[in-house]
Amino acid sequence: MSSLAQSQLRETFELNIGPQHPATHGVLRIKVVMDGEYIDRAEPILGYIHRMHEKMGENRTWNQFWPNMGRLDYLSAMAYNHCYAGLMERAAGIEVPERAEYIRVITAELNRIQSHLLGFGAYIMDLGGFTPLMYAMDEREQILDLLESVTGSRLTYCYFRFGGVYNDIDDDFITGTRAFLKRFRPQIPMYHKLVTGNAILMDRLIGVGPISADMCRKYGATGPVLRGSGVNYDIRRNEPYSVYPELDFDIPVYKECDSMARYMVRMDEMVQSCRIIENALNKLPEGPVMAEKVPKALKPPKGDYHYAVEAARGTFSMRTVSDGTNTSYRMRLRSPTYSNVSLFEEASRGMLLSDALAFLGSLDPVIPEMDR
Amino acid sequence: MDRAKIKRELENLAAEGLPAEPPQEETPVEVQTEAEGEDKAKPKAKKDEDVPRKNGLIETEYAKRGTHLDVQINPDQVVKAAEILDAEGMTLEMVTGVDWLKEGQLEVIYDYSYPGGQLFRVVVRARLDRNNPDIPTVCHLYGGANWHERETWEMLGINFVGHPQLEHFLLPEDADFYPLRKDFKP
Amino acid sequence: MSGYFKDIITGLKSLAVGLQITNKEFLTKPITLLYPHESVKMYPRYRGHIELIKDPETGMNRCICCGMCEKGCPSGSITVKSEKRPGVKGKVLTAYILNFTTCSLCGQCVENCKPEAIRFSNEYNLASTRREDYIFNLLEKLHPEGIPEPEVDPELLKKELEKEEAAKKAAAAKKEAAAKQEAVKKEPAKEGGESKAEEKS
Amino acid sequence: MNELIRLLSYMICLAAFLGLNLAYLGWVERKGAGHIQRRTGPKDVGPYGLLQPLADGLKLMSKQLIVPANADRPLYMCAPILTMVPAVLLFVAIPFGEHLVPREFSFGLLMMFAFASVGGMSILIGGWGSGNKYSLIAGARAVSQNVAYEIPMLITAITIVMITGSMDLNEIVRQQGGYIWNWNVFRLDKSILMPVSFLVFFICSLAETNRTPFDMGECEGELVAGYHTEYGGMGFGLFMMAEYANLVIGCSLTTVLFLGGWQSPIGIFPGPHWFLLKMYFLIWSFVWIRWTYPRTTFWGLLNLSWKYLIPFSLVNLLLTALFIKVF
Repeated sequence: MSSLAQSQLRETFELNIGPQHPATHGVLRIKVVMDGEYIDRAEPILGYIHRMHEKMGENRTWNQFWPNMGRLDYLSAMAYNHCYAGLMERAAGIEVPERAEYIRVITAELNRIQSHLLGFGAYIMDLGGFTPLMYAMDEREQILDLLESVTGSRLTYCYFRFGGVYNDIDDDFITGTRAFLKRFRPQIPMYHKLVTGNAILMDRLIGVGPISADMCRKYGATGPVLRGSGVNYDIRRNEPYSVYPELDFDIPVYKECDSMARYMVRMDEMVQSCRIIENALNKLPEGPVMAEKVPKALKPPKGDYHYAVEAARGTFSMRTVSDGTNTSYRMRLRSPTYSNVSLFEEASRGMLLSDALAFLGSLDPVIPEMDR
Repeated sequence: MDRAKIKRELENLAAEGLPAEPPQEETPVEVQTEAEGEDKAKPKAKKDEDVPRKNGLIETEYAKRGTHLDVQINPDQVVKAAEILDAEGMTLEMVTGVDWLKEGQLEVIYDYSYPGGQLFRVVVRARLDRNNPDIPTVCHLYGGANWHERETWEMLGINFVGHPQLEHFLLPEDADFYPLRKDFKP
Repeated sequence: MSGYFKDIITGLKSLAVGLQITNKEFLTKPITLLYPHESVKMYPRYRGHIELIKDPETGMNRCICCGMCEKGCPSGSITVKSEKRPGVKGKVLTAYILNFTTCSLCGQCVENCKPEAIRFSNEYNLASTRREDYIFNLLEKLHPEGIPEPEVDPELLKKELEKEEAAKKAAAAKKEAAAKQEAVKKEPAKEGGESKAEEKS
Repeated sequence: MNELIRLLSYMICLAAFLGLNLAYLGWVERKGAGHIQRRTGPKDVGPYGLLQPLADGLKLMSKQLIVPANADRPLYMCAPILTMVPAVLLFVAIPFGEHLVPREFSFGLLMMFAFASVGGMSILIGGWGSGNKYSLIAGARAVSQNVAYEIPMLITAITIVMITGSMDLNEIVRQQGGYIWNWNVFRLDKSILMPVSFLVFFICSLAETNRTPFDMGECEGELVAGYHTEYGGMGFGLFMMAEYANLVIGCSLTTVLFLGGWQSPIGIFPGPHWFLLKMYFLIWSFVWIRWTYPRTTFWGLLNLSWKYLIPFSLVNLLLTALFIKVF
């Protein structure tokens, strides 16, 4: 903390970062009490894009809730689709054909790369470097084109269905994905050369925003934030769902606990996602992509069900309470950013303003998912 | 993390909160499994299910429910439960509320998971009176509970006693309704 | 002190590497697709707003007006209006209104459609400043030159007419019978009533 | 009378030169940024987007000038003009060619530095006068940044003065005549640290002109748009033009002090074309740097100045003094 902050004669002022601010990526508002350039207290204020998805879940049939899943985290919508599909399949006891699961994994991982690419680009843009964003966007467009050719939409996918996926992938998609991987792999070392190795960036990220593993645990932070603090926790490994146990990949973990570690986890995850996709493409079995005998009006038995997946930003889990009808009695969405950003208040105390925004960017918040 | 220890301690905790009558641990388990195994087309044991669950611990099947342990305790014991789970290195994933309008109760659900390798999920639930929904906060143990509890208060009107900042969060500041309650009509 | 100079040298080196990369990119060709001048390649699975499918045989839509799309829509964007016409099998679609302002392109309607009467269109460059422009009547969109009248099957018409006739007759007969019965009923009722009154008095 | 006509024609020529530069540096920057980022940059307005600056100017001029409610009105209004004045004024002393100097001062270098510090002042006035907290922070940052970077810049300039024994810019250029090794950057016989001091001066001029990676005054990731957050229309336009004017000045000064001004590297055909070539190369490197690097933090910026640049320039000063005394 600054010597100013400790002295008696301190004068603080309030600064309102957001809801419209270049660094908050959407409509997050942070009320900051500043002491010169230092942050005395920061309080995130949410709800600017709150849409009450949970109530919507109570008013819509299970099938009708699908489009909502793409609109939580618009950057990694596939993982959210996956969670809902998994949840209802668990609740109703639907067996999913293997091919469908492989397709789910391939699309979800492509989506994860896309999300991390944008996260990376936007993060560097927060730090003042505009060019990496454009390079990342270039790669991202390739992924969006691939996904569009299968799902029909570019961002808010509504592709999975209870018991499978909406439609099968074709050879064009498979060759396109392989070509993309071939093109994308050499890009990551280029990013590392251009961005990660840059002395200015290292100066800005190393040692900024330390979050200990215990703090992550107390706040329920997950995803790259947790893995950047040295905890090897990934739902794909620790609570295996879908066909992830059959695939070959590593979980990148960094022990430095700072913004750089979180950034590096994301970068390494992209490489691992490439591995997963390649692996899954090689193993892709033939067969149907929809389970037979999926009732049109799903009525899962009474009780409550829980399902968790690893979205791009951490653990996304859903808890639904079913009362045996065709709508949910209570639908609870646990979004990773919500927990990740909740530690901002404590962690940002005494930080420089520019460091705090670098730290916030390293949490990679997606506001619509946070507000739900 | 010691699964057996958590189970034992939570079992004891749930038993502590029970009224004087002897705790019947076996019956709820049966009901649960019966309900699971049943064909969804014909819900036979409907009569039994409509009765709110008794306090106590149920071992649930992960493949069907997504959780391993399901504990229902008295509201004043949630802090104790959180202490037990915190000591074992569990993390609080989310806090949720459910409105049981028919029973005149509100339910608070705490989802715990273990971030250290093993797969272990615990659900702690407590039923409150709908007219007097007070429950102690676990904010001092889990910082992350702050926002979750605040949201639950905002959406369902569950009053977390001792919470540092029960203010409107996601809803507008002048919202005087609880939208996730079942009797809420917009 | 050696760390001090090492920092400077590695730092300057990393900066030089960055400049090299951007210079290389500067010299390569831009990848921009100049949108209004060039158009985007559309994928066959692209999900634009829904549209009715023209049956190549009849030149009509395939909608049977079951209303499944309307029911399945999470946002209530679809309104199907239909009526019964003489001599035409099933109901006739008179208007298929899609409120595209609320549509989330989830595809529930297309999935729910049993006769496969609707599909996603490839239209993506919709632009307007008025809300009303997004309330489409898909039937009009399908037949921009004017909605054709459904073909009348003479046999069916005959049959229907006969049926109607028969129904009319039956109705008339029923009416008569009913009238008769009522007349019959009324009297005993009257009597009953009277008798009741009598009893009461 | 002759002198008056000369001055008048210089004024007109300078105004034209300046106007063209201010307009087209923006275009260069956007086009450069575009191509660096795999894009095309401005393209539609005129051939290669060459009329884009005109369109931008028209747009800025047609906008309403809005004074925020809690702004200090006189300060708010005069700040953009105040940034522009020193930037334009400084062109008087720059020798474009041997005889192409608007006014030869014997203390041209001193005048340069004197007026350059007014620029930082006007940023503070603009930031303060806006009545916006972001602008205020930006203004405070800009001033301390300018102060911190003027020290190494001045010290480095003093070494040049020691070598050349003159403060007249044209005289400094004249002494660098002949071949490329006579340029001050490569004058290793005067001080072996000369290339380093060129680098120091270059970094300082980056910082003085508020360019990335040192754009603390307007870092949009933190302070929205810094000191010109509240400015719209031509107020913003003036700030932007002043930035480019400062860019031209900074690059001209570096060219004059280190790269031999209008002197030719191969000894033949010296003249303004060499000056412009060198200057535009430096400007391009500024643009190039801007679209390559992220921004430093404020602390990093001051650290760089106090821990690296100032010690280096001081050592360089001492060494130069020693060299001159010994040899």
